[in-house]
Amino acid sequence: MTDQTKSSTPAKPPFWRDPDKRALVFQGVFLLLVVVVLFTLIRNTMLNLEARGISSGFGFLETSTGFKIAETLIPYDESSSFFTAFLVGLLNTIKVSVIGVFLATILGFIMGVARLSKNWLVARLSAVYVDTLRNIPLLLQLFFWYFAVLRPLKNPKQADNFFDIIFLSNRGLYGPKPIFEDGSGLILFALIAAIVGIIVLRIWAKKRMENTGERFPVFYTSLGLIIGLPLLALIGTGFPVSWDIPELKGFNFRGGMVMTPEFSALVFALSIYTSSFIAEIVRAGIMSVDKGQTEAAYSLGLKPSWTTRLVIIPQAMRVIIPPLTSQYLNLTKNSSLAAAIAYPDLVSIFAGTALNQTGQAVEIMGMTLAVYLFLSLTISSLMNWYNASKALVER
Amino acid sequence: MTTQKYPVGQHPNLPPPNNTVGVLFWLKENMFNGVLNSILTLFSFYVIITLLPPLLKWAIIYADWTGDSKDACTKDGACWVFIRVWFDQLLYGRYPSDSIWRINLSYVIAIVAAIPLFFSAVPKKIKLVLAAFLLVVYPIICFYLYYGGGFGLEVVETPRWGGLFLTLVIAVSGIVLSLPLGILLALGRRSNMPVIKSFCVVFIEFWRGIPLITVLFMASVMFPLFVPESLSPDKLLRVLVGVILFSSAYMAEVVRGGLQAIPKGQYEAAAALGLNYPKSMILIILPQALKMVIPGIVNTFIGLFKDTTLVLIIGLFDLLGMAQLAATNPNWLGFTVEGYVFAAVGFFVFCFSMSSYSQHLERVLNTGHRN
Amino acid sequence: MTESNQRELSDEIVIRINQMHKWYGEFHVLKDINLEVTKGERIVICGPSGSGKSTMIRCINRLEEHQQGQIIVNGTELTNDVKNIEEVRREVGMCFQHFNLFPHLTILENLTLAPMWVRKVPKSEAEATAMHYLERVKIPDQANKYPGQLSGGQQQRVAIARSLCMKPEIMLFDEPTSALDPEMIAEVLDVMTTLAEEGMTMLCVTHEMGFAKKVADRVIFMDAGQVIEQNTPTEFFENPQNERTQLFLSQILGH
Amino acid sequence: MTESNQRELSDEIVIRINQMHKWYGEFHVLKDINLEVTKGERIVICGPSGSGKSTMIRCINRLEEHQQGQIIVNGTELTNDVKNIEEVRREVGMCFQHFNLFPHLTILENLTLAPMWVRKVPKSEAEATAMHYLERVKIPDQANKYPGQLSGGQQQRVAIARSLCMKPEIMLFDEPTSALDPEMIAEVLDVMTTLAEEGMTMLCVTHEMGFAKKVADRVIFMDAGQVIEQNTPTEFFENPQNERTQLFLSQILGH
Amino acid sequence: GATLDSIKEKGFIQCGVSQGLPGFSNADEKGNWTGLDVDFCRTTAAAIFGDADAVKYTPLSAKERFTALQSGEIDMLSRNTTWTQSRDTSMGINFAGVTYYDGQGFMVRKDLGVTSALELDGASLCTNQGTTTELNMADYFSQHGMTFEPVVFEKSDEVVAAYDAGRCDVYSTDASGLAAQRTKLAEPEAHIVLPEIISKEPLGPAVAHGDDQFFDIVKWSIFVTVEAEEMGLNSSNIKAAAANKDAAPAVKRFVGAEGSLGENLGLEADWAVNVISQVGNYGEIWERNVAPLELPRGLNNLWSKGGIMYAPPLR
Ligand SMILES: Nc1ncnc2c1ncn2[C@@H]1O[C@H](COP(=O)(O)OP(=O)(O)OP(=O)(O)O)[C@@H](O)[C@H]1O
Ligand SMILES: Nc1ncnc2c1ncn2[C@@H]1O[C@H](COP(=O)(O)OP(=O)(O)OP(=O)(O)O)[C@@H](O)[C@H]1O
Ligand SMILES: [Mg+2]
Ligand SMILES: [Mg+2]
Repeated sequence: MTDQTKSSTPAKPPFWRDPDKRALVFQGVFLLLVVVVLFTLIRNTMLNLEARGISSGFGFLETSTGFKIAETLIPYDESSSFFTAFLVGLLNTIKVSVIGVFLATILGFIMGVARLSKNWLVARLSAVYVDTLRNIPLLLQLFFWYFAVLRPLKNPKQADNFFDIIFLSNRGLYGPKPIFEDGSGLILFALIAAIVGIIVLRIWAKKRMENTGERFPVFYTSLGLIIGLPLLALIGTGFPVSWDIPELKGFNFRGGMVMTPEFSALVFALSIYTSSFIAEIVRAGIMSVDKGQTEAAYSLGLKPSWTTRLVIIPQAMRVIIPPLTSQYLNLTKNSSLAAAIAYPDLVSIFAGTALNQTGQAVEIMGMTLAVYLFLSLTISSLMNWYNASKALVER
Repeated sequence: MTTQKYPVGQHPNLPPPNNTVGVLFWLKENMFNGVLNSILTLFSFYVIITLLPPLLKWAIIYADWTGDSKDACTKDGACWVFIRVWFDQLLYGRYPSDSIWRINLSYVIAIVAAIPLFFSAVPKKIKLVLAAFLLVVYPIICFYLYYGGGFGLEVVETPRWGGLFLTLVIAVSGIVLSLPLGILLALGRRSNMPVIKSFCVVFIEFWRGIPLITVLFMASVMFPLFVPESLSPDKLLRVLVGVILFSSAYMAEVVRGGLQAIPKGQYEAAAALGLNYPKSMILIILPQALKMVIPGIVNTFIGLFKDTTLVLIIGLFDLLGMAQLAATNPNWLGFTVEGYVFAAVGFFVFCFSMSSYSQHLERVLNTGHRN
Repeated sequence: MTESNQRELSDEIVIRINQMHKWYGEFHVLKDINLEVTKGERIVICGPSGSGKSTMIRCINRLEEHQQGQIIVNGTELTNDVKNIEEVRREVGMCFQHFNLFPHLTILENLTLAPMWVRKVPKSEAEATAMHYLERVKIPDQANKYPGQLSGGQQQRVAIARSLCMKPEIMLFDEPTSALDPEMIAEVLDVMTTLAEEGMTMLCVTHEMGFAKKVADRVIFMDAGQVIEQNTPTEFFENPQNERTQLFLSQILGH
Repeated sequence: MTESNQRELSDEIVIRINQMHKWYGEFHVLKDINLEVTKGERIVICGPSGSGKSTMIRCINRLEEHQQGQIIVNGTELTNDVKNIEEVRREVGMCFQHFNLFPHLTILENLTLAPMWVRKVPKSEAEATAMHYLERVKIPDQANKYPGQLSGGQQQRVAIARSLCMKPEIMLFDEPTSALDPEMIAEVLDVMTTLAEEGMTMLCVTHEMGFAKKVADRVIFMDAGQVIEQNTPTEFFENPQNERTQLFLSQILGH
Repeated sequence: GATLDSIKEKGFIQCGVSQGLPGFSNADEKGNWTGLDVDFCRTTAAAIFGDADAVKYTPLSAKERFTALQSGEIDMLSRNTTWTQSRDTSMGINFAGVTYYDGQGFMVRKDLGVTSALELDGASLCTNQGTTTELNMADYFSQHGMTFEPVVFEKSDEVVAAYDAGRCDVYSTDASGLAAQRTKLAEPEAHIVLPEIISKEPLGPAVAHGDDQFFDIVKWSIFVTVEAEEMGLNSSNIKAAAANKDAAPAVKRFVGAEGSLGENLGLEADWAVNVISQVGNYGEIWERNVAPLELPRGLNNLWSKGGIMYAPPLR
């Protein structure tokens, strides 16, 4: 038998019939094509820029902008650099996204659960909510919230006044802003202590339950701690906090904290629109958990509330997380519609005003896209990581 | 309680006891069982009662319906005269009114050709022919009808396209053309050739990671920077290309889901029968995968349909853009809300019917595995 | 037929069902059910598909609600009262056709969850009990795996152990073997037989007639929502009274 | 044991496997396989789960790639050469455990697809052939149904007919009956027996020992990636040489 | 140059205009564009093709306009754009002249009782994104030690809507723009324009770097309209003047009967006749477009009449 064997490795066919080699050649050609196309695009852009004498490079980032921005999270004025303006826009984008995601999640979960409610009326209402909001374009909703809600609001002189500290007008919602004076460090300390305390409490309560089976009202105790401790510190140090209360001076309120109509409309529209999608995701997630799971839990004697918490939610979350991630991504990207209603987000400030003042479209759009890609990849990798850690183990 | 005894096994079916059926019982079971539920029910009633009557008053009872100028709007409610006067523009943009029949004709053709696709009694062959017509021949007819030129049709430049018509043009061509691209990308992403695979991954993740308005901005004003000067296609065309690339990335992910759901055995059976890669894809895998993801495709389409409103930011006037334009006409100031409501209803009708259809399909596809 | 399962029964009644009726909407699914189960009794329920077997035993731990008549379990009457329901469910264990293990928890966690939350047993004790029952069902080595990693037979045995961990007075089984491959059926029936021999009160819906003959004190035959016949296995199989029973037996044994 | 299947075999060798090895990653799944199959020979392959039976027959039509040694089918060596692979696949039909019919095509379309696209047979002719084979497997009346509408046994018979429509020289079967209910197993084995009696070269992985005894010319026993024993069925069942074979036979026949 | 060649090849000029500013560039229901800025697209088309209608319009937001011009998406930008040094140089564009001398102003509601911009400390200002307005406001307010809240929209229609809805106290843009946008307010009479003009805003068409010949053509098709007004030539008498063999030498040069003005630009000899006969002289353009807004001619009058509109000699 051995003498029949010419070689122990199979003979080699000509390369065009060998799938491995064919694949190599194909990929080589494809790669070449991609490189050529990319190269041509870049070369063209360079040539075009040069031919038209448009300045290029990132030098502009250091020059001062000369324009003002209404809402900033970091110090910024006309003499700040374009890079600072970029950061201002980026932070504003992150701000609306984070708040929007937070609200959309809460609202979405409520609506999703409501749609499964045994209460017929509640289920119907939430179905109407979901079906209406997800079938109307976001931009339209944005305009609606901005213009329809702005109009009926009064001007600052006739602002709706709540206890002389909160004012609602067409300039936004003004409220008092805490100013921490000397000794307020203790309050921060108390807050940290409360958080540490809660963590310790949770661990202790879990241990105790494991050891004795007794349960401890962790949630309410935590709530008490996080409010009570700083409050105690506040009283103990004799209220070293003063409030900057908004006051009507001239045209507008001065001082205090403000939620502008632009910000509110954007957050409103984004979170309501997204919540209608999240509601559907949550509903599908809960429905994906087999009825048998509930029955098994009931027949073991678990109460409905425990069943939901220990059996249904953990299983539903696995189904919910992946589509929820894409909704978070969508919300973040959709926050770029801010430009339409004057909220100074990244696209509005940087890819808008700054682009126009400098004329350096390529650099600015490049940076903007890079930021969005970075945000998207961050969110999705966080969620993927979470998801992988919770994946069901199967055979 | 009846204590009447029946012989063993002869117990008749009795109606359920009174306290477990009827309207009152239903109300109690579904709306007022327990304190919490009763509160929720009352709260819901409150919501309905505060929202509905004012809405009805505004939209119907105190609304103006007849007339042809702003002066006809005398009542407190909505002025639907505004919509009536601008109706053609909202639907067709600035398309010349004596040519609107061209657009309507294309709608009629589409509807006539598409209806048989929804009846299972129609033979598969005819369906295939119709689908091929709709996907290949029909777009050409449409382009000719819309743009004109030659054979006696007057040219209508794309800047005059607008309203719902433009919305449909962008959304439909976006979805139809992004499907093949999406399929290629999905296949590429599942390929075991590293170069192809990474290209597809990067391509898909790139387009999914950036906001559509930046894409539209680049397509509408930056595009000529990237290409040689000689290349300068129409703005609408460039926007379409942007939209197609954008939605193809989403489409790719939808199709990939379908491909993943095809059991390995199907690939193996195809291979064992001697079908090569392209043949087994076209004949075996894709038909199954695509059928499975029709709901996903419809959902992508709905998303795209709504996203077309963003073109108003770059100066194309879709349905919403037209509504805004009409509301800023000096002769018709003050009817912004009517314009928005009309646009909202328009979008809602389209999107809601499509999403109901896709949910219906989902149910059919889920349960219909055995035929 | 072996007579091994003819034995003295206590006369303490743990389940009493009294003229019980149930409707699904307009559909009269259970009709005038009367049943008394004494402590330690082993009852097998059989009957054609759709006859209401599952519905009946699900009424016993109030997974379904009955509309007329009484069900009294261990002295507690099942009404709308949540407290009663909880009490009964603590005392009654149930195994389902599709096991219904919690897929996101390990086997051990599946077994300790209810004792810790419902009976407030400390974790270490709950785990000891869990391991004990896992040994009883012969799979202690799988304790840290997830349900998805076990075979069907193993999963069903875990499900039985999970119920047992609650130390129930009564066990209900709803076709525990009908979703299993033949080799696995044997494993599960083995466990159930051991349980029966130890004196657990059991109500078991099953078509495994071998099991019925071997362990049941009483076989109940249901059809169209009614109890048609009940008897000792010997009598039931050898000498069925009702013609519907005869028909059913001829079908099921001839198969 | 019947001797009905002892008959003259041609000495034309259609499959030659020569010192063949295969790895999955680091895992050595097939070790030094040597096998010669003559035209018309019927071979049954058995062995414990995971022993590499499926992998071996899947290597024969290159659904899996081997890394060392030679496989020559009908004079064509299986290498990376696409042309050779296509040639071999045209000559070798295969039936899978889960049938793998194409659910979006009717039975008739399932049967005509490959002849039309691979062998470029005109449609009318392909349909005639298809109907012929559907009659052979006794379900011509199902031609216009979809696979989802047939029972498992019917589906498997369609799968066999689908392979036959390509007029293969050799048929491979990978546990064709193990996903079927007992009643359906008989239908499928019937068809396979007829096929065997008509002189088709067959390699069949199966645990149906009755079938093996009735039709096989040779039984091959595999364990841990190796061919442990091969012999005529009579010898194999009555007088197994290797102790692993004995153990396996005792398990499978005792079951 | 390249731009001119591609224009000639296409047969029309792609002209970037605003998305709707009455008097400057505004489209009617049918999509026909009118306005001062539009007319200067038309003068260029008349000069090159002898046909003022050989223009296609691209409506652009302020934010898009320079990118569109840089990229070649449009051939010329005639969109109430302020000529500034940095735009002229680093953005790679050339301003071809000034068609309207403007300055930034403020509009407020009458009932606010404000009479001067110096009383605007702390006010909210609505304006358009991507304009010199944003920069001027910042300068002006900090110069006078005042603060303000900018509310900056992408499209001017949205600015008007937000101002009308009461989001801002002040609407700031070029004075001409204020007059134009005021017509879009629900009650135009309820608003006043404050007297302060805080900046110089010379508005005019721009072209991209790289084609001097086209640049010259755009530039001189503006100048001929001013020169024509000064010479008393207008759309109704220009044809007669061209036919008149005994006209003054300057007129003869103007209509191309003498000299080589057209040839210098690479155009037909009668290019200026086409411009004036089809579009009109500057005065006519003004009367047609700007006068209805009730804006005074002011600086935009001829130098000989107290303004600063002044065309270099055509010789
Ligand atoms: N939730 C429900 N709503 C309405 N009808 C139901 C419901 N559950 C069961 N039924 C009906 O009640 C009848 C009895 O069902 P049940 O499941 O108790 O039968 P079974 O004897 O257990 O049958 P099987 O042997 O098939 O499990 C059947 O006709 C069934 O269709
Ligand atoms: N794609 C694969 N990658 C890695 N290992 C594999 C793969 N396919 C099979 N194996 C392993 O190779 C071994 C042989 O598998 P094979 O399917 O050939 O066994 P078998 O004899 O057919 O078993 P069975 O009777 O269960 O079908 C098994 O241990 C299996 O786990
Ligand atoms: Mg049942
Ligand atoms: Mg196998």
